[in-house]
Amino acid sequence: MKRLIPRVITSVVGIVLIVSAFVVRPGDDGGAAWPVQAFLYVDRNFSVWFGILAVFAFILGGASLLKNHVSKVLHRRRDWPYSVVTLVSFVGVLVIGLFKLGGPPGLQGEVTDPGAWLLVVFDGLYDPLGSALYALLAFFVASAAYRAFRLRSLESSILLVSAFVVLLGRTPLGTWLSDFLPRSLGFLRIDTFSVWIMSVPNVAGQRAILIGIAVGVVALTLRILAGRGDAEGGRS
Amino acid sequence: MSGKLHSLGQIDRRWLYLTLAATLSVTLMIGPLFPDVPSAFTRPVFDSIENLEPGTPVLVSLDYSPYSAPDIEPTAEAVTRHLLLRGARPVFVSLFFDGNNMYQRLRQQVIDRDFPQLEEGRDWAVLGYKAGGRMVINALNQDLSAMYTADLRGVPLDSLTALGGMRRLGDFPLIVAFSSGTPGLQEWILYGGDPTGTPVAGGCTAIGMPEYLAYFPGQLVGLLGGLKGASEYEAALAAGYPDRDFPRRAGRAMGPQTVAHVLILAFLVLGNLAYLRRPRREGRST
Amino acid sequence: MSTSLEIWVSAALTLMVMSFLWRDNPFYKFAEHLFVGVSAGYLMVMGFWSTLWPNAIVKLVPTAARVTDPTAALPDREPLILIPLFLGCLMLLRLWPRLSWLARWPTAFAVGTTLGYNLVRSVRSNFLEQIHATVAPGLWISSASGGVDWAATLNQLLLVVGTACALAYFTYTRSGRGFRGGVARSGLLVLMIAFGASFAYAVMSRITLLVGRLQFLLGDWLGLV
Amino acid sequence: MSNWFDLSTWNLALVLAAMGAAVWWGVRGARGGFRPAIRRIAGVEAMEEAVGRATELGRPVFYVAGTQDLDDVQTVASMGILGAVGRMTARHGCNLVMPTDRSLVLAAAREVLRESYTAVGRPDSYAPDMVSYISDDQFGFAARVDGMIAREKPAACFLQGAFFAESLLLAEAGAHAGALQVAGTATNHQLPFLVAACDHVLIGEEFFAAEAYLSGDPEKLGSLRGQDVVKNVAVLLLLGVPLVVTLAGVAGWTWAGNLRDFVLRLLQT
Repeated sequence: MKRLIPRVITSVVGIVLIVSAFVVRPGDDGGAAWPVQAFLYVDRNFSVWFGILAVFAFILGGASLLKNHVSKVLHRRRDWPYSVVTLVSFVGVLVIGLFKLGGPPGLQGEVTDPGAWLLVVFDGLYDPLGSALYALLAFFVASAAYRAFRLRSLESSILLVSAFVVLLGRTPLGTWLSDFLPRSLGFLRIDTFSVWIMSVPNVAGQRAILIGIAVGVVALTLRILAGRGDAEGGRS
Repeated sequence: MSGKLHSLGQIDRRWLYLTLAATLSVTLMIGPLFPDVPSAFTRPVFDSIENLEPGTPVLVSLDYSPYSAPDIEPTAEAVTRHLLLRGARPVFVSLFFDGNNMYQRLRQQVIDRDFPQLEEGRDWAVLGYKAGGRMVINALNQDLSAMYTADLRGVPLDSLTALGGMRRLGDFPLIVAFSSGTPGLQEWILYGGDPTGTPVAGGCTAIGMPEYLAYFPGQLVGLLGGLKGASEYEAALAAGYPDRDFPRRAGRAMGPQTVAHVLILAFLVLGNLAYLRRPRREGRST
Repeated sequence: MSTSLEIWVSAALTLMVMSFLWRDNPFYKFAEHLFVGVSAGYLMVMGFWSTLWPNAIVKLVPTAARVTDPTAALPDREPLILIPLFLGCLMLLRLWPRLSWLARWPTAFAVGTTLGYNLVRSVRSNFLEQIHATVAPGLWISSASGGVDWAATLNQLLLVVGTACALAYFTYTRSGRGFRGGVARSGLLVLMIAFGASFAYAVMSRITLLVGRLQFLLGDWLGLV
Repeated sequence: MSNWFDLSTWNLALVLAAMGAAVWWGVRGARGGFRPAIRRIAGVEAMEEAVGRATELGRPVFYVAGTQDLDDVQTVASMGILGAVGRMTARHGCNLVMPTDRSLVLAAAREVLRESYTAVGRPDSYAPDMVSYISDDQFGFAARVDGMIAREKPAACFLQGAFFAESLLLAEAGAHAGALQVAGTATNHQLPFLVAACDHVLIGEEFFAAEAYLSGDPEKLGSLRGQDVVKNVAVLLLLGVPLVVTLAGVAGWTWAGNLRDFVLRLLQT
């Protein structure tokens, strides 16, 4: 039973939604047969329900965070003082946001209205921390470009040459370097060449990847709807 | 020579970090502005907005967080300016939980600054963020009111003149999505544009550009990729509306951007020279 | 130089994160743990007020609408909204190992909806439309003057053959030698050119984000730009 | 019918049914005992070679199963590949080091390796501390693994699973230590960096195919065979339809025009 019920839920929900994609969509006057109405109702409301479940997933994420870090602090595991930082900031932001501190009186208005404390949290903590973490990546790319990206095989060489041309084509240096070319050889200009890479071989490669993934999606979906794969992604 | 080059390959990465930071800082302080012209991917977005009738509601989705903002916010600002200049009525939604905050910033930078005479609810509307990603789009396909009962201020949808009688996604003549990842432009194409036939135009961070180009021009009207796309759009806007003096946020950032590209290219070349000239006997086994 | 406390705090946090470039250190760890807490809290708050409150709680208890807006008109009650709320509560049971098997129900629902919606849409947009966009122009592109546009025709031919070869690379159940092997191998090279383009654009993205941060440090904070 | 279904979507329904039938045919064949031949996948062959080389040099093999939790399909697939790598290191008697960033992955990986070592008759060589938990933090994990790689100078690094920005840090460390690196991921945006920094990469779908191949699960292999049929048809369409379109347009043959209209309608949704 523990395994059967979730599998039935997945299959029924999935199959109903697949069918509903093919059902007629009548205009505003309604007037469709009741089974059609039922499919449309499901199609519309499962989307809404999914959004509600998504919020519960956020809550679950917050609760597991709480559980993990509280246990780290209680058992004095390695780096436990940092867990205190996480806990305090998590609970603090939660209180500020759920009680809509600052801004319009009481619980009225929007939580991001001017004056709300959550805006200060957003601009003063969340934005700089997240932005700085992402900005680190530029440094990592620079160092990997120097120390790890090598012409080690035909494939990696082609990749690096293509990257080189596209990057160069986006700088005035690329234009300047190919200025000596006569008009008739204009297609060899680095900036033109880089646009060509983007719109021909790049599109060919990306389309092949999309088509391949779409086929994979069909196989995976059928396996799971047929109850063969585990809905949780784990092994049975 | 090969020995020297090889020892260059052993350089501590912190020197590379320092070189990058120093080069960018110096260029930022000099602050050059590069001229730009719209590419074949940018032009169709500009034209499709230029051709909108005044008063047309356009669905605008802000699907980015503050961390990717430098790469996508300038695009959102330039396109929103253009929409408002044309008298179109943007209806803002978001699939990112940071979306409402990103809207507040956009409002400060664009509406409050350049269009103080416009009025919320009449000239633009803000429906805001909803959780659920692609499912939000699917619900909007059938009925806006399935997801949204009111705008961010609590005004019911029926009272928003900016919506102009739009009931569902398919009623809009254009969807514009600014996207920094998932959920984003791809979801708007798969769940919004393709099933309803509504044209989708988009802006994305540079990292998404190569992949999204697969959808151009059939499923995607046009695509503004990263800072460069924004800079091109700013240039097109400046050329089309020479009497308005809009900030060139992306254009100003293109200088340091360009210098950094050249630096990375130099790193690639030097690193590989060191690799190719490494003493043979060491091989890979060191 | 800025006189705003908020900007000073932001700048200090930025520098703490950047200190990771020197090495992993307590300042960086502090900043990272702070970020984990703040972003988790922020996510929950936004989810609660944007979606859970108006789309679930108000639909179940219409008078709740008056809490955020005393003048709001009361919507109709929708009792079926109890289903996702119930499933949501089951999801939270994951926190108690003995009851966590019940949390499989909401997961099963979420997987079913994701797969069900996604199957049709991805076959339409990523399979059919992609093939259609590639083949529909044919191999003979006319120029505006009515003759053959040789450059466009060549590009179209390369696009068609390139897509086919790259897709052939993603087939596995054959020997992979001979002609088919050669096709797959040339497909790999097309993919490598595409990855090169992705690489270049990823570099651009990342540099832009760093420029954004430096603009903040040098401009908003130090006032040098 | 037309009151119930949107008949203009017939082509979508038809294609979907045909794709489903192909996959079902492949899986059914596999259940009937048919084992499809799989083409050689360079990345998979390189793994055995890399483990052999590590044994010769007396240096360890590093395995990172991505940085996502066990609810990610890629992490699950990575456990399958880990099983195969574990059998290789057990046979060669070489040292395996596996840092993880999730406690669930830690537990699963230990279980997988214990099975692998037992399967090749070397249960005594298995030690739970081959697998260690480092940290849940993205960059914190990468920094500490970088340190381990710099110290222990592995001869081979396998980066198999879902990676995000930390892939660069890990791949750079391995390349700098001179390790032979085999990466595998379906996280498309990290692929370019991994290809540039590693010796072999299992690209997207290929990563799952490698897992199916290494695990030997007949249903997965059968499904792979069914998918290949669909992809082959797609390749034929990609090459054939432009010819028909061109013939219809240039030569003006009626049959070609009709065929073109039919096929394009089939593809147009």
